[in-house]
Amino acid sequence: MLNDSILSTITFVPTVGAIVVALLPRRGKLIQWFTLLISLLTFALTLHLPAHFQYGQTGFQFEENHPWITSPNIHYHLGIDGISLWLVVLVGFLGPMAVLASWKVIETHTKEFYFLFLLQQTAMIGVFVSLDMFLYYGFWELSLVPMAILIAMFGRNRGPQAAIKFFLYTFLPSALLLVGLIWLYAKTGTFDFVETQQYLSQNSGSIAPQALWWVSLAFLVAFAVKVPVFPLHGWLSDVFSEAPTAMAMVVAGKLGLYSIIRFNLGLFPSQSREVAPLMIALAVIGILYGALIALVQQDMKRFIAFSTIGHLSFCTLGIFCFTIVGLNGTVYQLLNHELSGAAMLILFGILYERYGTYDMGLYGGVATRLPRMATLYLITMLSLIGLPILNGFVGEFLILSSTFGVHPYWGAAATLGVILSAAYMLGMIQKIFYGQPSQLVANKTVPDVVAREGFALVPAVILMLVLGVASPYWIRAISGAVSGLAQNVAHATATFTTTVAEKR
Amino acid sequence: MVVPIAYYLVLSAILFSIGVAAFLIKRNIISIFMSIELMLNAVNLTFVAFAHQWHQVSGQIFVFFVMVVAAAEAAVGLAIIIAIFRTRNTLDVDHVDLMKL
Amino acid sequence: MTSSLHLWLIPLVPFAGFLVNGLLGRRFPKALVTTVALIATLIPFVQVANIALHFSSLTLPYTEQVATWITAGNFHADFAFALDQLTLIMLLVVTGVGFLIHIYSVGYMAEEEGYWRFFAYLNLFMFFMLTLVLAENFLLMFVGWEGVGLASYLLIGFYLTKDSAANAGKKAFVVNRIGDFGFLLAMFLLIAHFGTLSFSEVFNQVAQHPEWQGGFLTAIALFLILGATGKSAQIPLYVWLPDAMEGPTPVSALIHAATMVTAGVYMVVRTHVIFDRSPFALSTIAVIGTATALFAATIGLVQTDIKRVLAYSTVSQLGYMFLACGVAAYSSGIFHLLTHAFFKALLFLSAGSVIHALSGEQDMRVMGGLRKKIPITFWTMTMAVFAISGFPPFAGFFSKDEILYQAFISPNGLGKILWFIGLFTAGLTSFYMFRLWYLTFFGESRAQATTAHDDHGHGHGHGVHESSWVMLTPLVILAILSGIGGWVGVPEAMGGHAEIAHFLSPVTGAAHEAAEGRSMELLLAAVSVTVAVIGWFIAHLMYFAKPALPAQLASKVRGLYSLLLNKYWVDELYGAVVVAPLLLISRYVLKGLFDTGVITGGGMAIGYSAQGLGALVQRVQSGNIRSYAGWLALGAAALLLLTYVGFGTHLLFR
Amino acid sequence: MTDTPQVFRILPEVILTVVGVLIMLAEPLLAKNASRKPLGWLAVLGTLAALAASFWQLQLPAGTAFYGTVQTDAFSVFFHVLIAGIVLATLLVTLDAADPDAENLGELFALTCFSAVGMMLMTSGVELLLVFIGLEISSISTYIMAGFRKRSAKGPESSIKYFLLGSFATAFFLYGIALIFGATGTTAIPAVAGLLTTSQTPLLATIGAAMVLIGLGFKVSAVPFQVWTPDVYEGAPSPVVGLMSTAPKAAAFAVLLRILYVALPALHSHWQPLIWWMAALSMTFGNLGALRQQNVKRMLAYSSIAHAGYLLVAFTALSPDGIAAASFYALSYATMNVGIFAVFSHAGGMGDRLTLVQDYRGLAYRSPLLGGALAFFLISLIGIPFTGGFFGKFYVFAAALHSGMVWLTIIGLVNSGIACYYYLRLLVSSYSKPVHSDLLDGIPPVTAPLLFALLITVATTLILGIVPGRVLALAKAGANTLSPSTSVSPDITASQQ
Repeated sequence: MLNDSILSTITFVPTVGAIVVALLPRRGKLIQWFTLLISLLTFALTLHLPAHFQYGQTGFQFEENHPWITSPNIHYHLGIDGISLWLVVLVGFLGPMAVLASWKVIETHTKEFYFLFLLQQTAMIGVFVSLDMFLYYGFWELSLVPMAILIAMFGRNRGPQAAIKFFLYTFLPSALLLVGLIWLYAKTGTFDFVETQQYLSQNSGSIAPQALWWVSLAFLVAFAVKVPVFPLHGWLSDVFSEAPTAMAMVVAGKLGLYSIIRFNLGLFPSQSREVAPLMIALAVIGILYGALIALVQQDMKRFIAFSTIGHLSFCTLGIFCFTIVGLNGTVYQLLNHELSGAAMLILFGILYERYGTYDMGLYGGVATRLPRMATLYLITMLSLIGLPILNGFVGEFLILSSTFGVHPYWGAAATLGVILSAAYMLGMIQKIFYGQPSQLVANKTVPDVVAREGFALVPAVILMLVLGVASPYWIRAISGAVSGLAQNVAHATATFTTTVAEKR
Repeated sequence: MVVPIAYYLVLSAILFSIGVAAFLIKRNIISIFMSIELMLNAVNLTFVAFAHQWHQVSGQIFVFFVMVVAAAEAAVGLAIIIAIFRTRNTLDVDHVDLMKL
Repeated sequence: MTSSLHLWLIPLVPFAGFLVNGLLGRRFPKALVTTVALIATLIPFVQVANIALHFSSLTLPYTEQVATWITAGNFHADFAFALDQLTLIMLLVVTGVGFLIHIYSVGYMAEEEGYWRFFAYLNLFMFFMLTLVLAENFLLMFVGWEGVGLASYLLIGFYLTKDSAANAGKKAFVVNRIGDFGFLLAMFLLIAHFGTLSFSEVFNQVAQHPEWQGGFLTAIALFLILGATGKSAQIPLYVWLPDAMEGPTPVSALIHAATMVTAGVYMVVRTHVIFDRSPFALSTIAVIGTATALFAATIGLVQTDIKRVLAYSTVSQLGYMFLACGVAAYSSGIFHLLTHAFFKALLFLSAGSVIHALSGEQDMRVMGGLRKKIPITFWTMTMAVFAISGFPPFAGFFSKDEILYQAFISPNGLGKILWFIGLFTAGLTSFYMFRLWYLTFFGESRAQATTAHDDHGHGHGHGVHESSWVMLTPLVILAILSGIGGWVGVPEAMGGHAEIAHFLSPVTGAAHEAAEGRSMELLLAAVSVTVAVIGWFIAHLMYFAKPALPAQLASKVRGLYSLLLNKYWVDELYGAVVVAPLLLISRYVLKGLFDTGVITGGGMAIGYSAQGLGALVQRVQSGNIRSYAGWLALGAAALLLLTYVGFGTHLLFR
Repeated sequence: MTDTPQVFRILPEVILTVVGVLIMLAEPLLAKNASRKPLGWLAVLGTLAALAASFWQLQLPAGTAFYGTVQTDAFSVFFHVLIAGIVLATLLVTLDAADPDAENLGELFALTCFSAVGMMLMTSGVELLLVFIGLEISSISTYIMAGFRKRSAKGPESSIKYFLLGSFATAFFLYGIALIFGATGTTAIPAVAGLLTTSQTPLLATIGAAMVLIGLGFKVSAVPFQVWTPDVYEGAPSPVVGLMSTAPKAAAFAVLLRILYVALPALHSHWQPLIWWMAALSMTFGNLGALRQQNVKRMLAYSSIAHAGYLLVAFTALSPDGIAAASFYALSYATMNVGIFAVFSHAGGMGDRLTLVQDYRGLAYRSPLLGGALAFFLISLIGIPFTGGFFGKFYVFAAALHSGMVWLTIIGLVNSGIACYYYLRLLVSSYSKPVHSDLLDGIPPVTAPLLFALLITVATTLILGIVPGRVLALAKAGANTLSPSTSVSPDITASQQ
């Protein structure tokens, strides 16, 4: 019963919450509590999915499919598979974390903030559960708006500029994505992902390969900007440095990477195959580039931005190896990074709340003052640098090992990132926590991690450990979905090369 | 001797072009307005010529309506021109360029 | 014996100790912290001892699969533990020495802030180290491998407010990561070629394919060597270990002498099946080991910080173990690992006792004359010095001699050279150890003027005093072990039974026997003892008989002296060649030029050019009605012209 | 035709004419300082009646009246409703923004009604003469409305520019009609198509088509006839801009659709490329010009040029889908643009209270309602999904792409990407922390008419964005009456080369 409408429920509970928030009076912490309640409710609902997921089944589950608009043929089609399953749960999990992280920082205009925050939740969940590409595109674009407005409203000092930059960077390629979508629709007569996939795999001959190639590229660029893949990352550090924590947590990574996996690999396997060498090179460059710049960053937010580029490039790398292991690793790494990266951003945020600066150079010796915080930083840092038995390792290892199997030299180069990430992360920890307390730290008495922050972070930290040691629980769902994809790509190569050969 | 239709058409085209050129050259708003009238009348000539050619009165009826409309336009136009003159004390069209870019 | 040994308990009990102390230790009284930490170490020790007692009744190798860790596609890794002879020895060393050092720490760290934190970290280290040695596959071993690095990082940086400690911790971790990079690549290669990371499966496959020689196995082996050089502080990655002495002394003893740094040796021995197929890799290890041994020993000659001397000595001794592995004398390597664990732990703990006695002073130049003041420490230290210098019948003699002998008889063409360098290094070892001995314990105290202490946090009084019994007991036990520990490997040439070699032979294979036989072995032993004596004699001459001599000598060969004193400027070299360029490139080329210039600037350039076009478009809006009419007319003309001329062009755009 | 009284075919126009005349007559009777609001409410009521009458016309069988000059069908009803809706919202906004005792306010209400009459006649007229007259009625009314602020320097300037250039362009339009008449001998739109096939002088018709395009291109402010737009918008009062940036354009587009698809489908190979270029240039010019614009009204003027371009894209599709898309787009653009000018009108009044983008800085903080509405309309103008603006663009480009217009689609969507910059600038500005709040202090409290207007526009934009099905069906019905059997059937396969 619930299974039939669970996805809609999950998607729109935040919207309903947002509407209620808009109507609530601005009194006390009422809006915060209500939003927390809604986000916890959403999270609880997302837990229904893994509980009732049919493991081992291929295809989509919890499907809902109703006609929405008859002409063009658009359906309200929702469904998840092993890839989106955990991403939906992840969004649910990060929700309460984000609310708690914003609890004190967002003091004014809470109504606007939480309204847009909840809208953003809907948009993100919508992206993951939509199986109609039109619907998907709707949520995809929708996710830009709350983000941009919140960055503008709550930016540090250059918020408006960062908001515009972010929007332009993501909106421009999305326009091309729309061209691609409509073009596909013109050919296939459907926006349904599954039908389009079938159509493309069965009628590959009837569509000019050249055109299909451009369409796949339009898709890829739109998604790559959102990841962001080097060198399309120009927006990330500005957005990270301006956005409120709750927004920076969710802005990068999952939407773009999920979309690449779902659409580029799902619809355009042979084109993905063609573009793979370039993407692998960019991913490896991204890993090293992000790490090297993070090494010399003084601003915590920009630091984490470049570290994010590095980490997400691992995912890109894993995708374009087209191995089951690598794709598993990618999705897993995605979960890990979103979790640990979010935790790190929150940690930076709560340090900022206390000392009022993101400049690492002004810190020093915090460990003796705030030992609990130091511990949380340490564990999160270790998770991010991929220490075994914490979550980061599993994903990275799977990605790198599968890359190495296919492209030994790129794999080896990417593995260098492991060294660099340790270098910059430890450098950050050292600057902030070790040494004699700096002037800033010594002159200001601040509380250690308080209960509210603990509620936001401790579950995340525990999850880091659990994800690190109990990966099969997650991967069994992921594996079912990605193995089909990997075979799809492998199969596509064969057909594509033969058609090319015939053409010549 | 019947004057060929083309003569009328060419004449009206020339008149129309003169109207256009006058619009571009003249500086006094009243003159510009007159040049518009010239263009409209060039069109009227065309209508009449075609009406004659097709033996259709509708073309001539059209002319009447155009004349009526031109009259209405003239009324409104002169009112606007007066408003312009009140705010600027000039009818030089080149001075009516407060809003630009 | 029951069917299950519950090996998983061995690492997990210390982990539980870590969790308890780590989460709650801040609020615990010290005694409770101590109890938890010691029990968490004692239980594994007892369990290991129990296993050791029943060892003969076990069917080996014994494996225990606890749970699946990762399974994706065709890749699979388990939480699986294995027990064999090699593991047992390592377990005994780790739990035994580990437990002793825990006890010692109770005394040594008694006054420190963050007592609970220290023990939590120590337990964490035990967890990872035991995981490392118990692991049945490469991946789980890597867990321990990285984990001990983490524990080491935390413990080196234990004194949070000390910048040098933080730097050293970071350096240790990062340099180790370079090694881990090798380990990772080795694992990737293993996966690519074997499809598994399980030791038994990999080794079985290798065994089934005698035709596999060199090739990818060499590649795997070389990457493993890179890993090992990181963890075991060999050239070129040894640089972190001397700096790691910033940590509390028990840490140096446990992690940076007895256990963690030997992980590289353990790993090579564990995977010797692969190395056996690659003479090149073996030679590489041997050369690295020998070079490191010599190199570190020469630096050790002139160091003045007591712990740094010991650190370089550790690097040097690890070089010996590598040499043993390089000549495929794995059991000899493990033998030396064992004895080294005893005497080097003892050396560090004794040095700790000295430092403790001097309230934190580590500079040997201001020591001296401590023999009478701290006699027990003096005697235990003496045992250790004799052991490491290779005097019979102390432990070091047998193991080091075994290695040199194996090098000498090695079929490897380099064997003799390696032997000679090893021998020379033995002399150097003897010299610098006795130098330490003399400087610390003999002569007059040079401490009066200068030991107005820099504050190392040892808030004792100023009087020199012997340590408490909680510290001395481990010293005594280790001293006994340093004395007799070598007797488990007395070679047959000297009337022993080489028990350890026989014990390990199911794992490592039988040791080499030379054609020349026992007389040769005895002769070589005599030579090395002689060399050790010469070293002692020179030290005696320079630091006891004629204390002015070292300074004269140093001024005579000033270049060489300063080269050694500055550790061959290797740190500076790495800094100038690797670190500085990397940072410079990152800061100026990547961040400054590329990210700001190309990425941000490119975006801005596009933005500005669009705005420029916009300005151009706006130029049309002159505000002048006549110009507007002109545009209209022009547009109309264009439109009419296009209509008239026709439109071949537009088709291009459809 | 026999059953339906002829006057029913022009019922909405009649109602609005009567109301307008009544207002004109009533105004002199009011005292000099008396509030003009009742006149406004009268106009609102009249518009509501006209709206109802338009809907009611849907019940009538499609047919013509008055000697085949007026035709009511789904197409005309669609545009009638659209125009009535715009006028309704504009009247409400004017009621909110204008000084209630301004002496000539009644005129404004009346002229609004008259212009609506003209525009409605344009959409239902199937005789070029009637179309011309409708065009003139609406134009002359709007010329005057643009100069509503006759005491300021900008008002008359706006008015004269619009008037002179408008008349100039009208002459071209008229000339075009004359030439079509010359080629076919008729000015009845449905008859032209048939007679054109037998015409001896199709060249005349071709040039006539181009001339018509020039005249209507001016009305919809398509490049290269866009020059007047920014200046006129800047000088006109905001509510009037809301009206004249939407309704006359919609009407002109309706006329263009009728003429091109009903009268001149045979010449499509001639006018289609023209429109291609006009569309591409309009989009590009409009968006680029807006990039640097600081004055919000001028910015929206450039934006309206761009939107005209988007709409013209639909024309190139040569399919009923394209017509439906154009109609839909006209509607969605109208709702969001009227909505956004409602916000401007309230914030800036009839005059120049808040003119620059940075003047709006912090609006959302000062008035969350206005800020939220502004943001919503801007988002729709950008073309974010779940708003009318998105579906409008979507249908337009889907239709174009269906007909193989790949490049035009790409140009268009890239343009919509560029466009988001200037919309976003305003959006972000209104959500940035305020600096000079004295400007914002002048904003009066929100009144009921404004709320009502915002409600209409927001709701319509949302409906168009979330459940566009019904509206689209209506637009499609209209499109089918225009080209019942796809009189222009583009050869899709051929054009895909």
